[in-house]
Parts: sequence; structure tokens; C-alpha cells
Amino acid sequence: MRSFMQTAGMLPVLVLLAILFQFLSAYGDTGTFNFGVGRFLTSANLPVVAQLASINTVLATGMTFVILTGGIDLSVGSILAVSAMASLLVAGSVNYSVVTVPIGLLVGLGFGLVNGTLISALKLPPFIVTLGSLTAVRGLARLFGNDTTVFNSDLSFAGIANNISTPLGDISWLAVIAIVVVAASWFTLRRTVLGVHIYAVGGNPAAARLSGIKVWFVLLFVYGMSGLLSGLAGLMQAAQLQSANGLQLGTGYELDAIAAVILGGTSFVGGVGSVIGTLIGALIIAVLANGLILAGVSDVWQYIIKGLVIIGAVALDRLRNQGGART
Amino acid sequence: MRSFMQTAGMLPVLVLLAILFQFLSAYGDTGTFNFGVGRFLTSANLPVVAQLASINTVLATGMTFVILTGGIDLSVGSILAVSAMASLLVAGSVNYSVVTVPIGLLVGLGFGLVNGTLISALKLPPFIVTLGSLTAVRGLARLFGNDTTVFNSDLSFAGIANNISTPLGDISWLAVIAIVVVAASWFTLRRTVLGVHIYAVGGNPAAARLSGIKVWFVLLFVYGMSGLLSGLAGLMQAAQLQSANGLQLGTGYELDAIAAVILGGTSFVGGVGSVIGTLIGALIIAVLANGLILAGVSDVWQYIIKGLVIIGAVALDRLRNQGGART
Amino acid sequence: MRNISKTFPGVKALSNVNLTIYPGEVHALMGENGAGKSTLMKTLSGAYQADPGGEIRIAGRPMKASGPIEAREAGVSIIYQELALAPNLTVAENIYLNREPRRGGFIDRAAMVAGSEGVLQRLGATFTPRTLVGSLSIAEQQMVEICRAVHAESKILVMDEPTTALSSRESEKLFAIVRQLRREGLAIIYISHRMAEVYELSDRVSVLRDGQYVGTILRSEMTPEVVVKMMVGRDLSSFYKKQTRFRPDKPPVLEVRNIGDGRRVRDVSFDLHPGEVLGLAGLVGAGRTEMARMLFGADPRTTGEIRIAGRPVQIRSPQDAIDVGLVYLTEDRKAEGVLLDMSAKDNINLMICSKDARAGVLDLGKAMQRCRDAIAAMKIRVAGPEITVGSLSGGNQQKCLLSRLLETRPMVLILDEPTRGVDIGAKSEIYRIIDDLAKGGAAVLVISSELAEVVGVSDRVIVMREGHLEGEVRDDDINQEAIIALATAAARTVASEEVDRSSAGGFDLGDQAAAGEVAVGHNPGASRPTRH
Amino acid sequence: KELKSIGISLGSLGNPFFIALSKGAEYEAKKTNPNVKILTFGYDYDLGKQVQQINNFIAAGVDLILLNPGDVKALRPAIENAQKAGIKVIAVDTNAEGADAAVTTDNVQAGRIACQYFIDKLGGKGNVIIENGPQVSSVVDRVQGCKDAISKTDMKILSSDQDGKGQRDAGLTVMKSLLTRFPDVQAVFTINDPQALGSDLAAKQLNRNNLIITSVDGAPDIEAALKDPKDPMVQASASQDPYALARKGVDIGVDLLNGKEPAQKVTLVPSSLVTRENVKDYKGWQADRTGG
Ligand SMILES: Nc1ncnc2c1ncn2[C@@H]1O[C@H](COP(=O)(O)OP(=O)(O)OP(=O)(O)O)[C@@H](O)[C@H]1O
Ligand SMILES: Nc1ncnc2c1ncn2[C@@H]1O[C@H](COP(=O)(O)OP(=O)(O)OP(=O)(O)O)[C@@H](O)[C@H]1O
Ligand SMILES: [Mg+2]
Ligand SMILES: [Mg+2]
Repeated sequence: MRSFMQTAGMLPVLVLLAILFQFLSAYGDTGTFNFGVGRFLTSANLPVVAQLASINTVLATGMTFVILTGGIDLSVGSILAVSAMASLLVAGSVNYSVVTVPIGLLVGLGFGLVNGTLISALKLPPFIVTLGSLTAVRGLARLFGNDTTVFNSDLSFAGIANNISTPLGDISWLAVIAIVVVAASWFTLRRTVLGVHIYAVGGNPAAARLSGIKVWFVLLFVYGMSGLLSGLAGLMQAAQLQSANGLQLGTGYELDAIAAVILGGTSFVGGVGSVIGTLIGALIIAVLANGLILAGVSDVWQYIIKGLVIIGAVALDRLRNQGGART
Repeated sequence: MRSFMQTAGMLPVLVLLAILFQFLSAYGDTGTFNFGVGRFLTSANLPVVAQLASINTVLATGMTFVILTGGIDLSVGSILAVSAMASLLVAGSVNYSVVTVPIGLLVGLGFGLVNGTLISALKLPPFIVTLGSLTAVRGLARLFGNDTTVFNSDLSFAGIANNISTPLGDISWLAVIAIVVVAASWFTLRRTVLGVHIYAVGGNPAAARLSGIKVWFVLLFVYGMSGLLSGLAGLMQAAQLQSANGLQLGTGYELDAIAAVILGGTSFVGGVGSVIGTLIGALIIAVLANGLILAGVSDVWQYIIKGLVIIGAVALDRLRNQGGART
Repeated sequence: MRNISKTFPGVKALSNVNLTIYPGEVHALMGENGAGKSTLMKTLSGAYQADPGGEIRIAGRPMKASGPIEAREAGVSIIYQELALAPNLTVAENIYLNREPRRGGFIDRAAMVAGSEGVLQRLGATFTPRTLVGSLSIAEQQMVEICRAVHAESKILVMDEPTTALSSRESEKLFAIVRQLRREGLAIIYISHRMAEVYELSDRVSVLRDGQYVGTILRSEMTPEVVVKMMVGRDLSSFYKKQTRFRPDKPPVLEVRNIGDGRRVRDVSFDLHPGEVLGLAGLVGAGRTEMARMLFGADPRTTGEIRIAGRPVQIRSPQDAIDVGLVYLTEDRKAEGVLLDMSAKDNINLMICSKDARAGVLDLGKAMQRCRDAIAAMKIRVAGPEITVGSLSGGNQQKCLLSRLLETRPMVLILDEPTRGVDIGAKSEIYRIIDDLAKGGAAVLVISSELAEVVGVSDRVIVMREGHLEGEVRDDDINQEAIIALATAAARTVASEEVDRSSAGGFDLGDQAAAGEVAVGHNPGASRPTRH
Repeated sequence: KELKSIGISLGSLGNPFFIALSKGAEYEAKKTNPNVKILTFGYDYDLGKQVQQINNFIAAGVDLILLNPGDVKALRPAIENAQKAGIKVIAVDTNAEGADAAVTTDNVQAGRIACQYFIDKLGGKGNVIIENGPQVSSVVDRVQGCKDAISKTDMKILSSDQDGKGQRDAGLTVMKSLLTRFPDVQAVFTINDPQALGSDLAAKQLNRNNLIITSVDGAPDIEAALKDPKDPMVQASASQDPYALARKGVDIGVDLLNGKEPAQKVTLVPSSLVTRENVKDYKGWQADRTGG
């Protein structure tokens, strides 16, 4: 219930920003606040926003599973890099999607499960475990590509970076994939037994354990899921870059993903939140990135404004449902 | 008690690593595991390690205050950058330590207090607030230095980056400062009323409030402290680099600082931990950075090994005092 | 259960305990705090693994790989002492937790809601299956626990202090259900600190002491003296009762004039005199805690004024209250009282240390001294000042909390449920402490849901109902009937019949009133959802 | 076809090199069209971010994109999208596959002359540390050039696999450990100036004052160091001329818009070595270049 309230809580912010940028972009071009000529709310630009949001959305969805159990996964960026790397390397020899795509996903899943095992079996703090793999996995990504950019201009699955024309205008497959991921995750969380157990573990681990829920399994699942989706994001990034660089690819992505989740009203203490909220959070971040450029705001100010908006959004939300959430 | 156990828990790891690197560095040079000829445990190298550790130690000490109250501060790196920038800019016109040093510290303190106010007054989640300032403050740092590298080769307080010769060999003032900071913080936490209140707020905010503790003040203090120490770290960095770059300086430092705190056995849920542990944690990280290079390990492998050691250290600690801490 | 042992790091909670339960009996399990009752039950329910050597047979079949699920399949269901609910899930989801009905792999919410509605009605709960557990009051949450256990329809039903948060009427419903289940041939293990409940329900009583099995007696052999002797191992001077009620001579030290927040509490006014113990009774949810928290500045108050020693005072926050010499003992020890990770020393000195300190620097010597004195004065059973409070039993945690307040030498003390979840031994000690305080000239306001307690310790009793002050009883009129009458003015009939039965109970012990009890505090383990 | 708006995507605006680049571009662009709209952004060495910026440029409808590619190959798809939208794409400082044209410093040559400097000074003897950086093509080229030069001598390369991250602080920390590891070093080559200055500071703090440090860039801070008698170790830097690079880039771009192809796809601008001797008359990045 409350989580829904919060979801709704962020929607206005999103709409507000969109309208704002429509005006600002108009101002940037014509010097007048003429809504009509704005470049933001156009069939040309909105797909761009959707595409910008897509990869972060996928990462943030995986992150949502983790944070719902009260954990955190800092390693998503590195896992993204390593699986992009892996699939590109394999594509070098056997360039068939039936091979490369599963490889990318499995690599992601694998590292996710390693995180999960360390956390659920050895009961290590998620922050430190995933901080460790953030570093180690990045090293592996560089090692695999022996520290150069791996490139493949005719990647078999590069097609997913192309557009499909829909009544709403051309939309990138990446955006479609992101939507599908969100939908599937929503279903898992809300309509399956596993979903209830994830919320239960997040809400009160002791109670979950006493009622015989396999807490270790739930944890393994969520970190595996986060890894898997990071792998998927890696494939998406590989498709649109047609290349991967172990050192640079995906650095700092974890912060954007977490920001999206929290903006979406998911609680850090676990047990409260929804992927729909996460989707909106990811969109807010993408709208900022794209809108500020259309508005011709300089790079420096983009930093400042982005930071302030993140804080402002949560403050607004907090003021709206006072006493409510314990994000 | 327990926190002490954990402190001790990490010392062996530190010693172990030191000995290991002594052998490896010997191997790197001579191809034999001859302890004597190793370059790690030498009066030439240990001061280097101390200095490498110094800045992270200062940041991590501030972070310890915050994490003890169950919070987190992601903005330390950006605050470091902005106060280094500020003091360098001021030094451009009036290059007197009596001016530049306070400026740097005050800027840090200021931003820390802003974080603290948002968190204690508006009750916003620390993660999102400091994530926001991580971004916004970095923007400001770039803005101040209007986005170029500011440098000043005859900085009045550059002296603190020099060495003082002690019976133990030359030690950098930076290391001395770090030690002083740790000592002062230990005293604050263990020997003052405020310290007790900090632990109390971390352990059980509701109880703290009913005991007449000004929770808002405690929070304001810890974030202010973290900011102040970030400012100090900024001055230290400015002194040894004699320059500051708004975009790059201090990026990613927050992760190293947090890693040091957690390695030191401070609990994320708050109320349990010590700065001595943090010091050891910071030393472990510095020993890794320096030792791996002495051992001639390539940059790529350094990532991998560093990551694994971080996880391994915590795992070891956990296995040692089973059932104990809930880091 | 045959010679069950359980060792925790440091503690041997159980050693070679034997227990035999027959179908169709209610078997009460008693013992002081920390005797091992809950632990024993947790080994039965598979929450803990018993140390090797012991054996658990259910219907003759030994239970091997014991985990919560195996236990449930073997037909054991349990109500845990510390609430085991997920506050972020709905009532239905909690009742069906890990037993969710599925349709084609997916969760069948409709079935869950329908199923839960049944039990809820059967136990006469007032809330719907779709409400979030976190938004329920502690009492209601306790009901959810009971519903879950009953709903599991098992062979053995364990109840670990199920009534600690229930009002008498809710308890009555529970007892009815227990009896019915017994008729249906279930074996029921019933843990309680309330003699009267045990007497009313149980066929046999087994007693644990310090993790040892002491013995089992039949209902017929059961007198309070016997049971208490088995529990404490020594004769306990029978329950503390005031000989003479103190008549205040000095002017009031605390004057409260129609304070309230317009919602939960409406213009409450009363005086409190030095050396006086004022009892505050009322049904669960009467607003006593709210009122107390307002006095203490912990919750916002919209109306009224407070005078201390004749002088009007502005109390906007707890520290304001503490500064003017007014302190408050919370009813929810674990959630907002003790600091479990900190030492007994730090806990006891938490309030006073700022006064002792010189220039903000702690006076460790003095702190140690205060701690030792408190341990001695309050008979706190703790190995040393540096022991973390988390490892102490409920009673001793409560004493630490109490001494924290006393170190500030307050003029006025508000004690909210001072003996909640505390065993008989500790109880009578706390009563004695309260009496000494009053004799020492302090003014004490005791909020309690145990009538006998109110009657026993108070010089004067005021009663709240639905957020306002219903009335006052003094001197010889102070008896349970009078108080119930005031507290339940709305429902006299119920009250009176309760009273009749309670007099039938025939115990002269602290829990004598249990049956006729107005309301029962919730247990210390459960933290009420914070509304502050 | 006249130039109405131009999008510029640069490594990081925190680096005066790119400031000079954007200044040069601005100057040249304004020369062709005084009220041209210029969007300048840094992608902070994050390829994903640069691709986003290119997409945003397309959305913003620019005519010309001037970019400092984060990677030689990786940007091709993005660049092709831009070209589909009728936008001309010019790569500056680093080549980019698929770009309509590229203007770069000859990084191999730069690395070579930088190392040749100490080779000559030391008579082709002694030990060298190469402090490497992020593995982008320009860096790889510079190291390659340096190694080529050294390979012709009997100098010994002690280490070339440590990453100074192109920054002062990383350059300093890495060099400290490297110098403690290798007591006997005569020369140091770093892949850019910030690292050179960091290494210089590291050496000073370790009281090692018998090194020759050279690098590539000719940045303002190295200018200062070269002029500063207190910094004897920093001795040479193979300069790049971002201002000229950018002007050439825009120039070629405008021609392309008017259907005029450049002579060759990649225009290499040779680097000149700035030393303590000739620094006084070096026209640095921050020199006022209005008027060329
Ligand atoms: N998880 C645990 N770890 C360590 N010690 C424990 C743990 N649980 C219980 N104990 C100890 O075991 C002993 C028995 O505890 P238990 O909760 O069974 O007592 P109890 O009879 O249920 O007390 P109460 O009447 O207050 O519920 C106590 O000394 C307690 O401190
Ligand atoms: N945990 C809770 N969550 C929500 N409302 C509550 C909770 N506990 C009590 N209330 C409501 O707050 C009002 C006063 O509660 P309060 O606890 O002050 O009553 P009380 O007389 O102190 O009863 P108790 O014996 O529980 O202390 C009542 O309306 C009650 O229903
Ligand atoms: Mg118990
Ligand atoms: Mg109460």
C-alpha cells in the first residue's frame, strides 16, 4: 500500500521535470518559453530518453530485488562489464546469438550467485562482499579483454540496439527489453510465492526463518537475479557499443541504479517497495541526463542540478507522506 | 567488548599480509623467497605505506562516526575535492596558512553540516542525501576551479607533505596528522559524553531520545565531523599534489573509506565498532596497494587480488568469532 | 521430549530436560525469566537444534532432521513469545506465511483471504485479512500470531505467553478456543507467568528452573506456594501489599491541568504529591501511555499545562522533562529502553553521565561506582559492569533501566508497566523499590495493566477510559471491583461477571487478579510499531 | 550548407587540454557563423555516456559533431546513427572508426621524442620506468612510441604495466611504490603531464632527485614546472596543440558540409618537444590564441 503511495509520490516529479524541460529546451533554441517548439516532448526525443533509461532500469530492477531483502549490490557495474566482455570474446570465434547471449547471461548469473553464496552461506555483510567483487570482477573483465577494447562490428545480437517503429514512433528494442524485465519482475514479486518470501525476509528475517522459509535460498535468488540482470544489461550495452572495455565500461553504474531504486521509494531497511517505483526512478534520472543537455545546461551545472534534484525529490516525497516511509 | 575482539580480529590479517609481501617482494627482485632482501618491511618503504594510508585513514575516521550512528556518507570524496579546491584558490591570492587552512576545513565542515541538517531535520535517508551531495558538491568543485586543474607549486602549507626524521626513520607529517586524528577520535568516542551518546543513538535511537539525548544534535555532529575530516583530507591531498582538479580529485574515495571502516569491524546497523579497527582497516588497504606493486603484480591482477582480500579478510573474521558480530 | 539440552555460546540454557505431553491435555510450563521455557519450546518447534543426545518423539515417532518445516509436518505449531510477524505483509500473508495456497505455481490471494477470514472470525478479531500487520496495535498483532497457530490445525499447539498483550475479553476468547481444541484432542503446551490463567486452564504444570526440569504436578496438587517454591527454589514472602496507604500532607509536586492532544488523550488533570504512589489503571488503549509520553515531552501535546513544585514548566522534549526532575520508564523495554549492545555500566549511566562529566569528559571512576552501587542496591544479577545488557534476563534489564532513571535523583517518576514480562521474584523486588522511592520522598505514577499490582502498590488510583480521566478511588475503596467499574463504565456487565470469577480464583498472589484483570501489558520482546 | 549548431563531446572538461580544444572549435565555428549554437560536454571517459551524448546531439539536431572519442572503435554505431541523421562527425585528438574525418596528434611520434630526450641525455644507458595509463589508443600509441625509441638502445624498461589513471594523485601513489621497488632508476616516462607531476612529487618526497621525467601534453602545469628551478627532474614534454587540432577539425567539418572531402581521412599533427630550454617561447594551451 504505502509502497504504492510512494510510487505515485514520484510520478508527479517525473511529469513536472518533463514539462519543465520542454519549456527550457524551447528557451534554449528560440529564447522564448514556447511549449510548442520544445525538443524534449517530441517523438524524436522521447525514444532517446527511453533508450537512455533502459540499461539503468534493468540494473535497478535487479537491485530492487536485493534491496527488498535489506541488502545491496555494488558489483552490478563490474558484472555488466565482464559479461559484455565475455559475450564479445565468444562472438569473436562463434558469432551466434544462441551461444553469445546465453554466455553473457550465465557469466552474470555466475558472479551473482558467488555474491549470494558468500552472503547467505557465510553470512558476510552484503556491502563488503559486493564491494570486493566490484573490484575483483572489474579486474577479471580487464584480464579477459587483456586490458584493451574488444570490438565486434557485426555482433549477431547487435540488432537489439536498433529501433522498431511503433505507432508511438520508433522505440529501441533496449527499451522494450527493459519494460519486459520490469513487468516480469513485478509479476515475480507480487504474484508468486517466492515474491512474498522475498518481502517477508526483508520485513523480518527472524520471522521468515521461524516460519521455515529458506532464507538462504531467497538471498541466493536475489543476488543471482541481480547478477543475471547485470549480465543482460551487459549484453544490451555490448549491443549498442558493439565493443567492451574492461576498465571503463559500467564504472559508477551502481550508484545510478541505487539512486533509481531509492527514488522509486524502495526502503533501505528492506521489505517495502516496488519495481514500478524503480522504473519511475530510472526514468527521472534519464530525463535529467537528456533534458539538461537539450536545455543546453553546461556539464558542470548538470552535476549540481542532478544532485539537488535527487535530494529534492526524496525530500518532497518525505514531506508528502509525513511519518510514513522509513526509506 | 565484541568490537574490540573484531579489532584484534583484523590485526592478524594485517601482519599476515605484511609478511607475505616481504617474501613476495623479495621473490620479485631475486627470484628467491629470502625474507631478508624483501623490500616491503624496510625503513624506506614502511613510511611510504604510512603515507599512502594517511588520507584514507582520515576519511575513514570521519566515516566511522557516521556509520556508528547507523548512517553513511558517500560525499567524502567530493567534499575532499571542493575543500582542496577552495584552499588552493584562496592561496592564489593570499597564500598564508592561517587563512588557507581554516578555509579548507570550514568548507568541509560546511558541507558536512548541510548533509547533517538534511538528515537530522528533514529525516531524509543518509544514503540518498549524501549520494546527492556526492554529485552536487563535485559539480561545485568543478565550478569553483572553473573546471580546470588549479595548481600552486609554493603552497604555504605544502610542508605537511614533507617528512620528519624520527628514530623509526623518516615519517611524513601526513601520517602523523592521521595518527593524531585517530587518537582524538578514539578519545571522543570512548571518553566523552558525546561519544556515549553517539553509540547510544546508533544502538537504539528511540531509547536515546527517551533518555534525553538530543538525537538531532548527535547526527548533526557526526556528519559535520565527517565533513570536517574530509576537508582536512582535502588539505592533505592539496599539500602533496600541490594542485586540485574538480572532476577527478577524490573520485571513488568513499568506497575505500567505507571498506576501511567495515574491515575494521564497525557494524553497519550502528552502535558497534571502534576507530582503532578503522585504522587497521585503512592500513590493510594501503598495504595491499603498495605491497602488490612491490611484488610486481600487474595493475589488472591488483584489482582481482584486492577484491578477494577484502572479502577474505571479513570472511576470516566472521569464521573466527562465529555467531558474534552482525557487521 | 527426552533429556533435551541446549547450549548457547556462554549460556547453558537447558540441561537434560524431560517432558511428556498427552493428547487432550493442557500442559502448563512455568519458570522464572530465563528458566529456559521458550528455548525448550524452540527446540520442539525446530527453531533451535537441541544438543546431540536428546530425543523428541511425537506420537511415538522420533523426530529426526528437525527444522521448522519438519516440526510443522510432525504436527507442531507454536506462538512465539517475541512476535514473529512480518510488519510489511498483510494479515493473510502472515497467517499463510510459507504455507501459501498456490494455483498453477502462482500465489492464490483469494484463497488466503477467504481462509484467514474464517479464523479471524472464530477468534473474534476486529481487523480484516488485508490490513498491514505493521499498522495493528501490539494486541492485535498478538491475535494474528494466535490465528496463525490455530489455523495450522496441528496435533501439538505451543503457546509462549500468548496473553501478555491481550485484554481480559480477548483472553477469554482465547481460553474458550484452547478448551475447545483440548476437546478436539490436541495437546496444548501453555507458557505463562500468570498463576490464575494456568490454574484456570491447565491439567498439569511442569516447572523449569535455570534450564533444569524441576517437576510436574497435577492441577489438584497445585497451590501457589508449591509452584512458586518450585520456580524460585526458595519460599517467596507472599506478594507485596501496602499496609497503610500514605496520606499526602505536603503540597503536590506535580500538577497536571487538562493536558491532551485532542485525539488519543483529552483534558486529563491530576495532582501528584511527594511520597505518594499514584496508580493509573485503564483498559488497553485507554491512552495511559500516550498521556504519560505527553507529560514527558516524548509526544506532542496541544492543550493543558504542567506545574512542578508549584512552578509552571515548559516540557517540549524528554530532556526538558529530565531537567525539571521528571522521568519516564517506557512500557516497551526492548524497543525504546535498554541499549542491548552496550554494557550495564553505560546503560545505567546514560542519563547521568553528562552531569558527572567535567568539560564533556567522562568520569569513568564515578560511572563505575554508580554502576556497582546500583547493582548492589537493586540486586541486579549481572556478572559485571562491562557485561552487555542484551545477555541479561528481562527482569534484570528492567532493573538496569530503572536505575538509569534513579541515578538522576528525580522528583517525579512515571513507571509504565514496570513489571511487564518480569517474573515473580523480580516483580516483588521492583515493588519494594517503588515503595522505598516513595518513602524517600519521590512522587511515583505507576501505570499498570495488572489490577492486583495497582491495588497493591498505590496510595491512590486514577482510572482512564478512552483517553480521558474517568475517576479516582482512594483509601479503603481501592479494590479491583471499583477500578474495573470505572475502567469499563461502558461495559459494566462484562466487568462484574469477570469480578465474580476472579474472586473464585482464590489466590493471594500477584497474579490473583489475572482473570478479572483489566488489561494486560504486551511482552517486552515485541516492539510496538513506532507511532512517534 | 551553413553551420547552425555544433555538438562537442570531450574527454573531460576538467582538463585544460579540452578547454583549449573547445576554445579552438568555438573560434573556428564562430568564424564561419557568428551566431552558431555550440553544445559542449565532457563524457568523463565513460563510453556509455559519450554514446548517450551523441544520441542527444542527434535529438538536438546539430549539423556537426566534434568529438574526442573515448575509444577508437567502440563509437562506430553511434557515429553511424549520427551520419544517418545527416550529421558530419569529426574525431579530434583520437581517431574513431567510421568518422567522416579525424585530426589527431601523432601520438607515436610524441612518445618517441619524449623518450628520445632522456635517451640522448643518458647516452642510451640506464633504467626506465614507464608509468602507463588508461588503455585508450592515444595512451597505447605514446607508450608504443617510447618503447620503440628505447628498443633501439640498451636501456632497460623496469616496469610498464602500472596504471597512473592519467591523474596526479594516482600518478603519485603508484610512482612512490614503484620507486621504492626499484632503487636504481635514471628516467621516467609518464603518459601525460598530471602523472609526470605526480611522479615528480613522489620522487621528491622520497629524496630521489637524480631522475629525468618526461611526458606528453605540454599542459600549463608542466609549463610552470619546466620554468620552475625547484623542479629540476621534470625536463621535457611532447606538446600537443589542441587549439590547432580543433580549428583544423571544424575547418574540415565545414568543408565536408559543403561536400568538400579532406585530403586524407586522418590528419596527423606532429608534436614538438617542450624542454626547460625552449619553454619560454612555447605557446601553451592557455595562451591567448585569438587570431590563431
Ligand atoms: N539466542 C540466544 N543466545 C544466547 N542465549 C540465549 C538465547 N536465547 C535464550 N538464551 C538464554 O537462555 C536462557 C533461557 O532463555 P528463555 O528465553 O528460554 O527463558 P524463558 O524461560 O523463556 O524466559 P521468559 O519467561 O522471560 O520468556 C536465558 O539465560 C537466555 O539468556
Ligand atoms: N502499537 C499501536 N499501534 C497503533 N495504535 C496503538 C498502539 N498501541 C495503542 N494504540 C492506540 O493508541 C491509543 C492509546 O494507546 P496506549 O498504548 O497509550 O494505551 P494504554 O492505555 O497505554 O494501553 P497499553 O496497556 O497498551 O499501554 C489507543 O487508541 C490504542 O488503540
Ligand atoms: Mg520466554
Ligand atoms: Mg501503555
